[in-house]
This record gives sequence, structure tokens and C-alpha cells, in this order.
Amino acid sequence: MPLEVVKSGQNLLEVEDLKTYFFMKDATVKAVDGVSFSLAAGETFGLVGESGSGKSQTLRSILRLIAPPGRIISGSVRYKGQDLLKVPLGEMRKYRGSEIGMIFQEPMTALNPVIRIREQIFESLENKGLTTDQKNARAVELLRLVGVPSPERRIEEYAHQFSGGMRQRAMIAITLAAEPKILLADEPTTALDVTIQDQILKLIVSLKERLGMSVIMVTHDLGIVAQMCDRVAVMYAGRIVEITDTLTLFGAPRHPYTLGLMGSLPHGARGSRLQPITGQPPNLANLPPGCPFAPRCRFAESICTETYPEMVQVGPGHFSRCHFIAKLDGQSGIIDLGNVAEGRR
Amino acid sequence: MKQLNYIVGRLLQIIPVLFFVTVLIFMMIHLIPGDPAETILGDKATVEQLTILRHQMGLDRPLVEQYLLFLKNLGTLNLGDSFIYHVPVTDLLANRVPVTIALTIMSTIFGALIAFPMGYFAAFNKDRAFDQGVRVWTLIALTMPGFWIALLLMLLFGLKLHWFPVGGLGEGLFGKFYSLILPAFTQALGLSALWTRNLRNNVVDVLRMDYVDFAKSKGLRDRVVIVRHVLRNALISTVTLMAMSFTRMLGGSVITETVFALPGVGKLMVDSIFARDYGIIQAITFIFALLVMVMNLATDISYSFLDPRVKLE
Amino acid sequence: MEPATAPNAAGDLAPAPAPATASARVKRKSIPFWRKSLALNLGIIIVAFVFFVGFFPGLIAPYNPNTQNADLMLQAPSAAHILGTDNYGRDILSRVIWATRADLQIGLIGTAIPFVFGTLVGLLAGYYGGVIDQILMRLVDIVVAFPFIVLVIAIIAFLGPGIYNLYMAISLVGWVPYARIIRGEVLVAKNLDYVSAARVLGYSDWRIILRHILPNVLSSSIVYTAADVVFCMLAGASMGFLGLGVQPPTPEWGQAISEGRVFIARAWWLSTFPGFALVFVGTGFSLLGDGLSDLLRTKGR
Amino acid sequence: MAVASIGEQPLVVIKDLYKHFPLKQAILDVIARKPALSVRAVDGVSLVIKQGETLGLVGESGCGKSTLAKAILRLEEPDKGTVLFNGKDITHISRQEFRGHRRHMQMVFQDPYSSLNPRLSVREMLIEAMTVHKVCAPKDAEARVAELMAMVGMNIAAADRFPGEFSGGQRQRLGIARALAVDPLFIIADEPVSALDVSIQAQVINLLQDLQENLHLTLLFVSHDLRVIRHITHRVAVMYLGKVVELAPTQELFERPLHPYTKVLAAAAPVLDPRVRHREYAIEGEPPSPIHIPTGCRFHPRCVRARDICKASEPELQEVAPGRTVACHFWGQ
Amino acid sequence: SGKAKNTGKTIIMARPADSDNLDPVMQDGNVNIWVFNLAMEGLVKTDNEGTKNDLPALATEYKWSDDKKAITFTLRKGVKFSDGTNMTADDVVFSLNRAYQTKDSPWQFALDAISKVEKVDADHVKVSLKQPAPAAMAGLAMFNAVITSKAYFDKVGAQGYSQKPLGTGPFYIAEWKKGEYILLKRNPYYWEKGKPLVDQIKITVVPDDNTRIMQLQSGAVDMVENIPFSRIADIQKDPNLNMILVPSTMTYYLGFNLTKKPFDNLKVREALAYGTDKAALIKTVVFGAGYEATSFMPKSGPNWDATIKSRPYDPDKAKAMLKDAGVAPGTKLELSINSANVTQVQIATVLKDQWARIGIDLQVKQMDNATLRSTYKALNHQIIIAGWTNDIVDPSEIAAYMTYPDTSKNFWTGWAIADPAGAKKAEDLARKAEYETDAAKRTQEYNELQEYIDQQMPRISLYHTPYTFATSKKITGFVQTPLGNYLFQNLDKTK
Ligand SMILES: Nc1ncnc2c1ncn2[C@@H]1O[C@H](COP(=O)(O)OP(=O)(O)OP(=O)(O)O)[C@@H](O)[C@H]1O
Ligand SMILES: Nc1ncnc2c1ncn2[C@@H]1O[C@H](COP(=O)(O)OP(=O)(O)OP(=O)(O)O)[C@@H](O)[C@H]1O
Ligand SMILES: [Mg+2]
Ligand SMILES: [Mg+2]
Repeated sequence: MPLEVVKSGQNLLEVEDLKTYFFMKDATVKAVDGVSFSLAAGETFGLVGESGSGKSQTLRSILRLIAPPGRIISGSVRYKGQDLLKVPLGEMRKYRGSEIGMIFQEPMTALNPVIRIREQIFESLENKGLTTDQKNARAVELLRLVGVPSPERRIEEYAHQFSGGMRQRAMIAITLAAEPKILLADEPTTALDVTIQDQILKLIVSLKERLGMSVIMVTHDLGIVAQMCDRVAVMYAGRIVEITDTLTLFGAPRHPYTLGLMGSLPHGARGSRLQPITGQPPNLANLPPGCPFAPRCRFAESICTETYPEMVQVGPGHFSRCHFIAKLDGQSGIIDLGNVAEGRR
Repeated sequence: MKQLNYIVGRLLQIIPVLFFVTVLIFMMIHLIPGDPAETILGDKATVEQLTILRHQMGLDRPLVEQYLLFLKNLGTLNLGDSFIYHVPVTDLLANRVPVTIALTIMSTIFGALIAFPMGYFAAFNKDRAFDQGVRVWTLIALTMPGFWIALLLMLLFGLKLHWFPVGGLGEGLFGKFYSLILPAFTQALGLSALWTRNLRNNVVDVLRMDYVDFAKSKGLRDRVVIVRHVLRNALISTVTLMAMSFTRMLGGSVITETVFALPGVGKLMVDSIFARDYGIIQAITFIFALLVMVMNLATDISYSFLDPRVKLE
Repeated sequence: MEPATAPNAAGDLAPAPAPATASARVKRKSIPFWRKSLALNLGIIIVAFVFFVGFFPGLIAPYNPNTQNADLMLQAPSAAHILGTDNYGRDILSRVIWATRADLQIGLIGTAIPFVFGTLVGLLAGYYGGVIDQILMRLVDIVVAFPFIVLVIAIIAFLGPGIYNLYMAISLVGWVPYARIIRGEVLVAKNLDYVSAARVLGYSDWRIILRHILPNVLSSSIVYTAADVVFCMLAGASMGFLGLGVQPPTPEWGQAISEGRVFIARAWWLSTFPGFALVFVGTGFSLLGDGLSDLLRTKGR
Repeated sequence: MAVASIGEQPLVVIKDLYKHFPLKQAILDVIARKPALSVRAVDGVSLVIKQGETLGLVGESGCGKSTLAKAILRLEEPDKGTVLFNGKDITHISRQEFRGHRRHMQMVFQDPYSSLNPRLSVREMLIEAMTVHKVCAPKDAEARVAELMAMVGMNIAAADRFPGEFSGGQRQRLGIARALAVDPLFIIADEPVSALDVSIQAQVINLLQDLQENLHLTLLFVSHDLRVIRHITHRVAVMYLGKVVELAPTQELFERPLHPYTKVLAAAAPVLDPRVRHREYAIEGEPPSPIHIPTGCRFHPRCVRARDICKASEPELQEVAPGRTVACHFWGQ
Repeated sequence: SGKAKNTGKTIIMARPADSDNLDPVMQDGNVNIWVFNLAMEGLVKTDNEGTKNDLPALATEYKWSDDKKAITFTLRKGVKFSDGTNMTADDVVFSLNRAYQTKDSPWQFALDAISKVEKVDADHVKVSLKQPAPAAMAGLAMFNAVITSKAYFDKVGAQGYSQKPLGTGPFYIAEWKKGEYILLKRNPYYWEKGKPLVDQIKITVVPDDNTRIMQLQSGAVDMVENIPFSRIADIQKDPNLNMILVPSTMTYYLGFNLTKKPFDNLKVREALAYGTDKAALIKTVVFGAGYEATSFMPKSGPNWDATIKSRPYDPDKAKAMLKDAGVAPGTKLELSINSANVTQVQIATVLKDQWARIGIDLQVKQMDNATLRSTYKALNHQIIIAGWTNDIVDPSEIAAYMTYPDTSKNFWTGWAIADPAGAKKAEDLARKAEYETDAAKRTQEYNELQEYIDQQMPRISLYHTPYTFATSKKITGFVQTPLGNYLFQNLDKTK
């Protein structure tokens, strides 16, 4: 693992060689298998990949929210230089919430159904030395901040009384209440309408700017990446296969999988044929040796099914795991870096 | 308002059900061979004597008329007379209903006292020795007939250790409570096994829920996470199950009351069926049905309080 | 060098290669069901054993279970009578073995009839909803309003004691849980897309109910059956206690336990061994049920 | 069936279709004679789907897209209105009679996990559909299964497996195969790719597109993903709170949306270019509930252009250019 | 409880079932008789052994009229009811009138001979009979002829009376919690000075045999009624307990329904008797605590015929006889029993095995008591098991039941229907004996009747058993008569 991926020392958060496996009766699921990346202060870092590629488990591992049969096998998660994986589990709560907060993927299941929203916000306001009235005021303010209408009334309600978008907002409010330095956002808009998604994403952007947070944004929607992220890592089968800045990703991706993703995107008008990746995502329980993408890869050769490719640097801050980076030279993504695409608005 | 709406709706539903329950039981018991006149007069009675008594008791009237009379009495909250004891059924039940209800409540409390810690610790020690031990225990407790458990408890705690009386209802409030301990325990044992398993599985399920992790991700203390987020959610369905066990306990009281010589309704019901004491049977059925339905209603309402997601519709 | 996998130039219309079977193959390799749940294995073994005993008690029982011998009353366990003899001088081991038949019958028939009837009611109520649902569910309310045992007693008083009436009584009340479970599942299943698909395909209601809904809603009630078998056996035992159960001298555990209770001080073996048998078999079925639900839980997504 | 090119002839004509779901009324409300409320899921929709075209249906979650789809197929009995299929009224015939028409109109569902009966093997599933409708002679059924599997890009070896053994994308192909099994003329695809990963999504989109073209199918394609809609459809209908508010050929709609709501939808979709980042909200507020639909133009509470007339009177769907209709008082501005 | 402290000695006795009706005239069953008999007395009473029935009670003496058609009783002086009011001749007349005149009383038969009861003077009451009846005195000693206060009865009415009858007995009924207990308290006005010895008797209801015995063993109760025979041996071994076996008139028998085939055939009935091993029954069912019954009349009652012997157990002979009678091996016969009665269940269990050996496939039909009663009363049964106890110290009661067709269809054998001539002969014999005033002749006639019935076998008498009663060793002075009545005047409890 080239150290450049994780520029040691200068970052708010550095994840290195993180491995989280699930030990099932019949197999070991390598959900996160040697993930390394870093997050600078004020940065929005994207984590993309298809379903099951290990995005959520990576985030959970950062907060050490992995329950049996899952276990963090190795690696380090350095937050401000402190390796969180070495902190006694009992002390993790010092980092959770107030330092690193997380928005869960499913607002439906991540909010406790039997506790009022207010109490759930209060929980994040604990240890801040606030009186109940102050907490109340703060909670209302937070809900208003995230755009929940008539927050004084809705604070008394339960999660099920909220619509999907409102739930997501409530969850953001709960997480933000603790004023984290880093926000881990796990597909915060997947379940939502475009209009609501638009609102939530823009909310996150504005909050981030106001509160000076860093954000790790997990998504499988490249549109969100384009709109939100400074840098991106593409995950495939538990590993990061490409990591670069957003513009490069869209303009000159250097991994066959990323290229395939671009080709799969319907982006133009009717008539053009899509160029999807063939085949199905691999099963993390029975990964063959070699590159897990090989069976679906246009460029694959026999070596790909035999040895696992190392991460190689292909440009400044641009790394890719592929035996045949050279073959990809000249392939371009969906935007032409030459000229700025025309905005639609 | 929503609640009130719901309650009114449900109460309205109870009426036809109660009506059918009473019709059913009325038909059933009146169609069984044998009648109270025979029970009262015994083997030595002549046909003539029987005829006289039947007439006095109104048993020679058409069934429909008898039923209407029963309904009419019900309307005035008069549950009729016991044919055998010659006293108003309400008098008989006044002493007995509290015994059965006390027994049921105590059984519930004991059951909860057994089930909650067991289920909880089993879940937190999932698949470890304690969990397996609890599993074995629940399997056995579920399969032991109540009267057999009762016998063992009486032998051990009554006869050998002299801790508790061997059956009978004590005197005074404390005496009564004291004498209900073993019977309640008997009833609690089998049910608590059911509840333990339910709670254990619930806790295991809840522990997997995202909201528990979300709570942890806020940096909450473990105790808070467990009490507020895990237990509360896990208990919802266990509490419902406990409420649903109510009917079963009423039924179980038949046997418990017999074995422990308790003057409750269950035993009275069985005796009355055998004695064809129509008055009592009808009254108890009616009360049981009412109790069960009110209990079900209360369960549903309390369920909606415990779990705000449940809409009362 | 040729690419390992040729790009699918023809697009997706050509038969897709391996992927169609890839995940299936992975599943194939996964461990067989019987290695997934210890409870299930134990349950299957016990229940299979019990079935064997229940079907061929004559092969195992050393004596005729009903032969009395006044000279051999209340003998303690010995080599000749491994579990001792009862108050009629009958061999307890043989009676315990033969009782398997009656108890299994109570457990299975007492479960099977309610299962079938309750399933039917649940299917109709759940699928058609509306008035049919209302009527059937009120019927459920009526049955539920009686405590189980009391209703069974009343029915037996009506029909007279005996094993067939016991089935009848248990069946008349036992269908309710099945109806409820199935109805609940049908309410969910009928809104699933594959049922909509079946309707879009113009299938008849009966085809949809029997072929598309029924097989998919059975699992939780099948799990319930295992518990229900135990419950029925216990109900049978309670009836035996009240003198409303199986007709003597047919051997039956519940009755043996309750009749043996009087001898507890003098001849503990009378009720203890049938008690063990009941617990053993009950445990077997409970384990089976646990195992089945384990299995279904892991199978579900 | 005569091969018809797009636009020649309408295949499905929906006239003023309504589907309301009455809310359960509480006893006390009934006694108090409060008016019964209902979810007005489809609230007067008229649409023409032409033979051989792919019509897109977009709109926010809950605006009634699925209900409309189901009402056309009588999975939900419409309250009012008519659906003509090939000129024949199919809403006012008995269910029995309608069953005979079912094979002509099929549906592909959104959730690949719940849309296949887990207890039937692929073969059983396909053969059942064919035998019920006697699509082909029993002896040809096997061959047809193979043909269908090939059509949807699946290996015939998979025919004996059960749905649980397939991935989401494969299941979606099987769902399509099932719909094709009865040789339909018209297929409604209700968000057929929303649940799939991008790479798989693309496979299914290609498949649908190819099938539509090769088999001359008429397709109603429901989605809220504008990128997909833009890619696959010929014309698009935009729904808002139970009504169609705009209908236009795809290209034109995206290039020149007329209804303010259409504009909002377009603006809300994230642009796939990191260099073009919008920071202002496309729209504020949430859609109102379909129970209390605003008076007048149902979009007016969220509309930046709303004026008094928008509150007062509901704009009719009007043809503003050939093939373009829109329901807005101020569509021109 | 607080109340107990000045009530002195309390004895607690547990029994399996509660009373239901304490009106001596209107109830049926020992559960009632044995209780109100502690509180009420008649003019005469039986002795402890149940052989004499004219011991003085509320009457100090009596005199038969010369034509033996009337008895004049001299009332005891100074007798008070337990409420402190005096007992008068009017009370006696009222009580006896009610006893013999109440049409729907199940016990009316015992006083059937009475034609009139009248007050002679304040101290004398005359009972007139329709004809000379030797059994009349026995009837007057019976529990339904107990004396109550007319004023009280008028005050509380029949219903109130059935809850709390008032009498002159050693105890009075102080409290009755249905299904739980009956509390009897010492009658302070009791005429026998110094009696009774204890202050209270609490009779509790404990349905389960095991529980009842455990309560005795644990000291919670002092006396327990109805010990299962299987437990006699245990209790006898217990150093703290007394096992009391009270000789009783209890007779268990199998009753055939002669109106049903093949029981109309005497051969079959006899064969079944030969096929019944009474000794084994006694051993397994009553654990040796009983003895063989030969006659339909109890051995412990008067006029029992010692010359009758049971048919010996001889399965081969039984088989042969059945074959002769045309009953094929494997024939199914039906035995209807009360499912709640353990003894009946046990007898049925043993019989099924015994009769299987003579080729009879006995079908045991269990039903609850009420159904069973309706079944046999309608003669819908084939065989029943029943037990009988005498209520009076005279053979006339059982003889009448066995032979008078109208009262009980000959004990539900349907004899008079199936074989009118035979039944008529028995009836004539019984009627003659009932009114026979010459004691020796009467014995002779009853013997003849017993022999005739033994020969005709409308039933098979099985065995006699004692009443089983256990007390703690502290209890003294326990008396129960063969009729079952408790005499607790001398009951006491030592420390
Ligand atoms: N509790 C668990 N037990 C076993 N395997 C698990 C568990 N949780 C996750 N996994 C596996 O870990 C892998 C990664 O899961 P993860 O949730 O991180 O995916 P993801 O990238 O977030 O996907 P999605 O986009 O669907 O959210 C998956 O293959 C999943 O099957
Ligand atoms: N069976 C039903 N009973 C009551 N209300 C219903 C029913 N089906 C749908 N609805 C309601 O009708 C409205 C329209 O639902 P529909 O499913 O048609 O929306 P949709 O546009 O398909 O949304 P999505 O994009 O979320 O699938 C929603 O408010 C929904 O809650
Ligand atoms: Mg995820
Ligand atoms: Mg939809």
C-alpha cells in the first residue's frame, strides 16, 4: 500500500489498511478488505460503489460499530493522530457523536420508533451542560436549520409520523446536534425523491460550510459525487480500486470498473446505447484470487484472475488498482475535460 | 380523540361477539344431556319430582324463552341464580373473581420476574453457555404439565421445607397473598418460558437494528443505549405476548385452582359444567368473554402507547 | 493475449454467460441445511425416534401394556420391569412406549385439523378481505373469548370424553392461531408484486390463492405447528387430569402422570417416567420448531 | 398484429381516470357526520399511449404513478373513467371477461425481490403463464421457455432454479420474461430499474429498449429517474398529485420544459459534471398530501410563478404545440 | 386472624367437594348430609355402629300404639335451637310434615309410611302410619326428619334455609363460603351438657386427593375425608397420623340393563359374574381395604344373608357359558362410567382386562356424571358401575330400590320391563318384608329376596369398602357411623 494514498500526518482522519470481516458459519465475508484513504479538514470525500461493496461497513468500522459476527481484523483509523481502533471500546463514546457523527443509510430504521424525536435529539445534546429548556430551544433550532417545518410541533412526534425526507432531515439534525467535526453520511438520499434529495444535499453543503465540518459521503450515484465531493474513492468488492479528485474521476478515470460505471450511465438523449458492465457483482464470501473485477472486465487477461493488483499511482493524488493501467490510457469518462459542460440551468 | 374513537368502535364490536358467545354457550350447555334438576335431586328422585323441580326452575320452557330471560336479566346486570347453590351468581362470583384475577396478576408478575432477567441475559450471552442453559430450561418448562409442576412445588416447598402452605387460600390480605405464591409460581413457570424465549429473540433482533447503532454513534453510555433503546423496543412485543397469555392463564386457572384448592372461578366453572348449573356457566362464560375482550382491547390500546407506530384503527 | 472474457459485443440479447448461474453455484456450495441448526438436528432425531416408537411400539415394548397382574402391583424398577410396574401390575416401560401412539395422535391430529381449517379461513379472510374477513374474524373473536381449556371442557362435556372428542374439541378451538397467522401473512403477501403479477396474468383466484399465496405464507404457521403439537399434548394431559382425556386403559402420558400422582410418596416411578417421556417428546418438537424457525430466519433475506 | 410505427394509432386510451382510496372513518366521525376523506391517488388522468411507443411517466413519490398503472390493468378497480385498449373499453367489462384480455397487457415490477414467486422455478413460472392463456401448444412450451430465456439474456440452464438463487438484475430479467411469456402488446414497467445498481440498471435498460424495438411493444415506463426516462422514452408524461401536468416528446420536454414543476424536476437532478455545481434549491417544501389537495392549480403552493388565478382555478391540460400539452395558466412565461 | 383468638379450639377438616344445599329435605348427597347433621337432630338417632335406630335424641322416649299404626314421642325438655329459642312440639310437627309431605324431596320415600303428624300436647307428638311399618322408626332416625324451628323457617324461607338451616345439634352453621369452607361453631345451647368439646369445626374444600393428604401431613388441617385407598398404607405408616377405616354400607356393583341384549339372558349375566375376579379388584382398586360383596344388601347393615356365596372366579366356565348363550368371542359390550370418579375408572380398567380373558371386548364409555345419569335413567346404557350406601338402618330402603319398578326402574336395570314376571316376584317379596312386623319372619323374607336376586343377577355385587378418614394423632373422639354421619360431640384435639 503506497503511503501516498494516506498522506500521513496532515489529515483529520486517516484510514489505513482497514479490514472488517464477517465470520459466518459457512464462509468469511470480507466486507472491508484493506481500505485506505484520508480526509482533510473541510474536505468532502466521496465513497462510491455498487451495493454490497463495503461502503457502509467502512463507515461503521470508523466508529467501531461492528457487531458479531463482524469483526475489525486489522488496520488503523487515525483521528487527529489517535488510532481509534486502539482506544478501549468503553472510551469510544468520547469520539462518537461529538467528534465523528454518522447519518445512517436508512432513516426508517435508524431512528428509534418509540422515542420522540425530541428525546433523540436530546441524547446528542448530553454532556453539553444545557438545561432542559436550552436543550429544547436548541432542538427546535436544529430542526428548523435542517428545514423541518413547524419544528415546535414536530419535535413531539415520532419517526413514523415523518415522511422519508423529513426523517432524513431529523436524523441529520440529531447527528449535527453533537456538532461533530466529521460527518459520515451513508447514502443520505438514496430513498428519496429527486426534489427532496436536492434539498438534503444542498442542506449538507450549506451546513458543512457553516460548521466547518469534513464529510465522508457514501453514495452509489455518480451525480451526487459530481455535485458534492472534492475527492472520491471507488470501491469494488471491499476494496478501493480507484481514488482521485472528482474532476479527474469524471474526466479521466483509470480503472476499468470506473470506466464501466461511466458507460452504464444514461446521460445523453434517447437512442444512444448504454455500455454497461456485463455480469454480476461478485459474492464477497467467495472471492476468487486475483482481481475481483476480472470476470466482468473488458481488459482482463490471465494475470488478472491470478494476482491481485496493487494500488499504483497514475497521476497526482490519483491511484488505481489495475494490472493494465496502460491499456486505459486515452479512455475518457463522461465529461470532456477540454471544455466545461454547459449547465442546464 | 383518536383513542376514544377506537375504543368506542371496539366496544361496539364486542357486543355482537358477546351475543354470539352467550348464544353459543347457552345452546351448548342446554343441549348436553342431563340438567340441574337431576343433579339437585340425585338418583333417588322420581320422574314426578323431577318434573316439579324443572317446572319450578323454568327448565321446561322453550330454550328461546329461557335465553331471552337470561338476556333480560343481563340487561339489568342480574346474572341470575345458581341452580345448585340457590344463591345469586353475583354473590358467588364476588368472592371468586378476585381470587382468579389475583392469581393471574401474580402469575404475570412472577413470570415477568423470571422471564425478563433470563431473556435479557440470554440475549446478551447469545449462543454461550447461559443462553443454551436458558434454552434447555425453557424447553422443559414449556412441556411440563401444570399439575405436575404443582405437585413438585408442593412437595418441595410445602411438605419438605414448610415455606408455603400446601394449597388453600389463607386468611387476611397477607395470608391470601402468601398462599397464592406457589400457585402463581406454577402458572408462571410455563408461561415465563414462553416469554423468556420471546424476549431473548426480541433483544437479539433489536440489537441488530440500526437505531441501536445510531444511538451508539451519538456517544451514549452503554447503559442508556440498553435501557432506552434496546429494552424498551424489545419489551413491546413481549408485553403484548404477556397480555395475550391472559386468556391462557384464565384457562390454566382451572387446573391450578383444583390442585391448590383455591376458590376461584376456573374451578367453579368446571364444577358447574359438570353439575349443569346453567346460571353459573352462563355468567362465567359471559364474564370470561367480557374479560378477555376487554383485556384484548386494553392490550391493543396499551400496545399503541408502547409503540407509537401502532395506529388504532 | 486474448481477453479472458470476451466483451459481449452482441449486447445483452445473447444468452448471458456464466453470471446467471454464478450466484447459484455459490449457494450450492454452501452447507446443507442440517448443518445449520443444532436444534433442528436434535429435534429431527428426537421426533424421528418418537415417530418410530409411535408407529412400532410393539417392536420395542417388552410386555403387553394392558396386561394386569395383581401380584405385581407397584413394583419398583427392576431388571424384569425396567421402569417398574403400576397399580395394576402393568409394565410401565411398555405403557410409556405404547402411550407414544396416543400422544402422537393427539399432538398430530390436534394440530393437523386446525392447521388445515385455520389455514383455509386465514386464506379466505386475508385474500378477499371485506365482509368475508369481517365475518371470519368475528368468528375468531368468539372462539378467542373462551379460555382454551374451558372451551375444551365444555365441548367434551357436550360430546363426552374420549380421544376423538378430544381431537374435535381441540380442533374446534385450535384453528384460531393458524387463521390469524395465515391471514396476517396473506395480507402482506397479497400485496406483493408476484401476486399482482399473477393477477395481471389473469390467473383465477383459486390458482392465485393455492399456488402463489399458500406456499409462501405457510412457513410461520409450520413453525407454529411444532409448538402446537406440544401444546396439544399438554392439553391432552390436562384433560387426562380432569378425567376427560383418553379412555383407560389406553396408555397416555398425561393420564399416567395424573393417575400416578397419588402414588408419588409410595411409588414415584408411576408418574415420573411418563413425565420424562412427555418432556422428552415435547422438547423434541420444540427443538424442531426452533430449528425450523432458525432455518427460515437465515433463509429470509 | 400489424407492425405499426409510432404515432399511427393509439393502443391505450385513458379517459378521465380516477382512483381514490377512502380513508377508514372512525365511528365517532361517522356519528358526527364528518365528511369521509380519501387519498386522491389518481385524480382525473387522460392519456393516449400510441402503438409501438415508449411513454415515460415521471413524478414525485406518491403522486400516483403506480396507482395509475394498476388502475389501467385493473389491479385497482378505477372509480371512474375509461380505459380503451385497442379501441375496446376494458374498464366496464366483467372481471371474468377482462381476464381474457389480460394477456395483451403485462407489467414489470419495481422490486425484483418481491415480484417473483419464490416457490416456483423459472420454468414452472413461465409454463404456467403460457398454459393458462394457451399461448402455444403444450409440446412447444419447452422451446418457448428456451426462446424467452434467450430473449432476456439468460442461460436456459437457469430455468430450473428458483428466484432466490438469482441476483436482482437477473430477477428483473425473469420478470420481463414472465411478462413476455403471454405475447403481450403492451407492457407497463413500473420503475423497473430503480432498485438496481447502475451497472445492472444499464443492462436492463438496454434489454427493455431492444425488446421494445424488436417486438414492437408498446411500453409505459414509470420512473422518477429523469436520466433513465430521457434515455429510453419517446414521450413523457409528468404527473403531480394525481394529475398529468405536462406531456411532450422526450427531447422537447427536456430541452424546453413548459410546466414549472417539470422545470423543478429537471433542475433537482444532479448534473453529472463536477464543474457545474448548483447551490440553490430547485424547490422548497414538500409535496402536499394527496388527501388535502390544494384548490386551483395543485402545484401553486410550491410554484414560484403562482398568482391569484392559480389558487382559484385549476388549469386544464391544453395542447400548446403539436404533441405538447401542459396544464399551467402561465405556461408561456 | 383476629377473630380466631377468643374462639378457642378449632378443628379443620378437608374434604373433596363442597356442599351445595343444606336443606335436609331438599338436597341429595353426603356432602350436605354429613354437614347439616352436625347441626341438626331428629327425634331418634342411630347408634354409633349403625345397627339400632331408636336411640333417644330430641325425644326421650316413644311408644308404639297397639295396632302398630302410630308412635307417640315424648319430647326432651329444655331443648333449644342454636339461636337460643325453645324447641316446641309445633316445630316438630312442622319439620316432620315438611319432610314427608314435600313432593319433590328425594327422601320422601323414607317417610312414605306416615299418614299424619300431630301435636298431642306441649311435650308429645304423635306420628300416625298408613299401615304397620317396621321401617318407620328408621325413617324417623334419618337425616331428613331432623327438627328445625318453624319461626326461623318462616322468616328465612326455603332459600335462606337451604343456606343456613337451624337445628338443635351440637354445632351451628356460622359461615358458608361456597367452594371454600363451611364454618361450624359450638352450639352454646346444646342440651347435652359439656358437649361438644371443640369450639369450631372448619370444613374446607380441597378437591385434589394429593393436596388434601399433603395438607394433613403438613399440619395445615387436622382431619381429612375420603383418603384414596392407594394411600391407606402410607398413612398407616405415618407416625403422626391416624388412618381410620369406618365400616360402611358402601357396596359397589355392576348394574346391567336387562332391556338390552345380551343382558336379557341370565346365562350371560352369570357368565360375566364367573368372569369377574373380585379378589383381584379388591386388591388393585381398593388395595385390600374392602371385602367381597355377595348380596345386594350390605354386610354391615341389618338382615344381610350370610349364606349367599359369590360365584367363584372361573374364566373357563365363563367362556363356555358365553358360548352357550351365543355370545361370540370378541363381542363388544359397553360399560358407562363417570369420568370424574377414580374408583369407577379403576374398576373399569381392571374389568376390561379381566373380561378380555373371557372374550369380551369391554368398551369403556366415560362421561361426566350428569350425562351418565341421564343415560342410565333413560336406560340407554348397557352396564354401569355404581356404589350404594344405606341412609337408614333398615333393609327396606335398598330392597325397595332394587325391586320397586316405579322409583328407579329397579336400580336402572329395567328389570320390570325386561322380565315383568321375575321382577314382580321380587317386588312382592320386598313389599311383604317391608311391612312384616315379626322380626324373625322379616329376616326370613329378606333372605329369600336376597337369594332370589342373587339367582336372577340383575347386577353383580362387587365389594364393600369402608369410609376412609385420616386424622392427625392429636384428634380424639372421632365417630362416623356406617351410614356416614359424623358424630362430633366428643371430638377433641389435644395439644
Ligand atoms: N451483519 C452482516 N453479516 C454478514 N455480512 C454482512 C453483514 N453486514 C454486511 N455484510 C456484508 O458486507 C458486505 C458489505 O456491506 P455494506 O453494507 O458495507 O455494503 P454497501 O456498500 O453499504 O452496500 P449498499 O449500497 O447496499 O448499502 C456485503 O456483501 C454484505 O453482505
Ligand atoms: N391501497 C392503497 N390504499 C390507500 N392508499 C394508497 C394505496 N395505494 C396507494 N395509496 C396512496 O396513493 C398515493 C399514490 O400512490 P402511488 O403508489 O401510486 O405513488 P407513486 O407515484 O407510484 O409513488 P412511488 O414513486 O413512491 O412509487 C400515495 O399517497 C399512496 O399512499
Ligand atoms: Mg450501505
Ligand atoms: Mg410507485
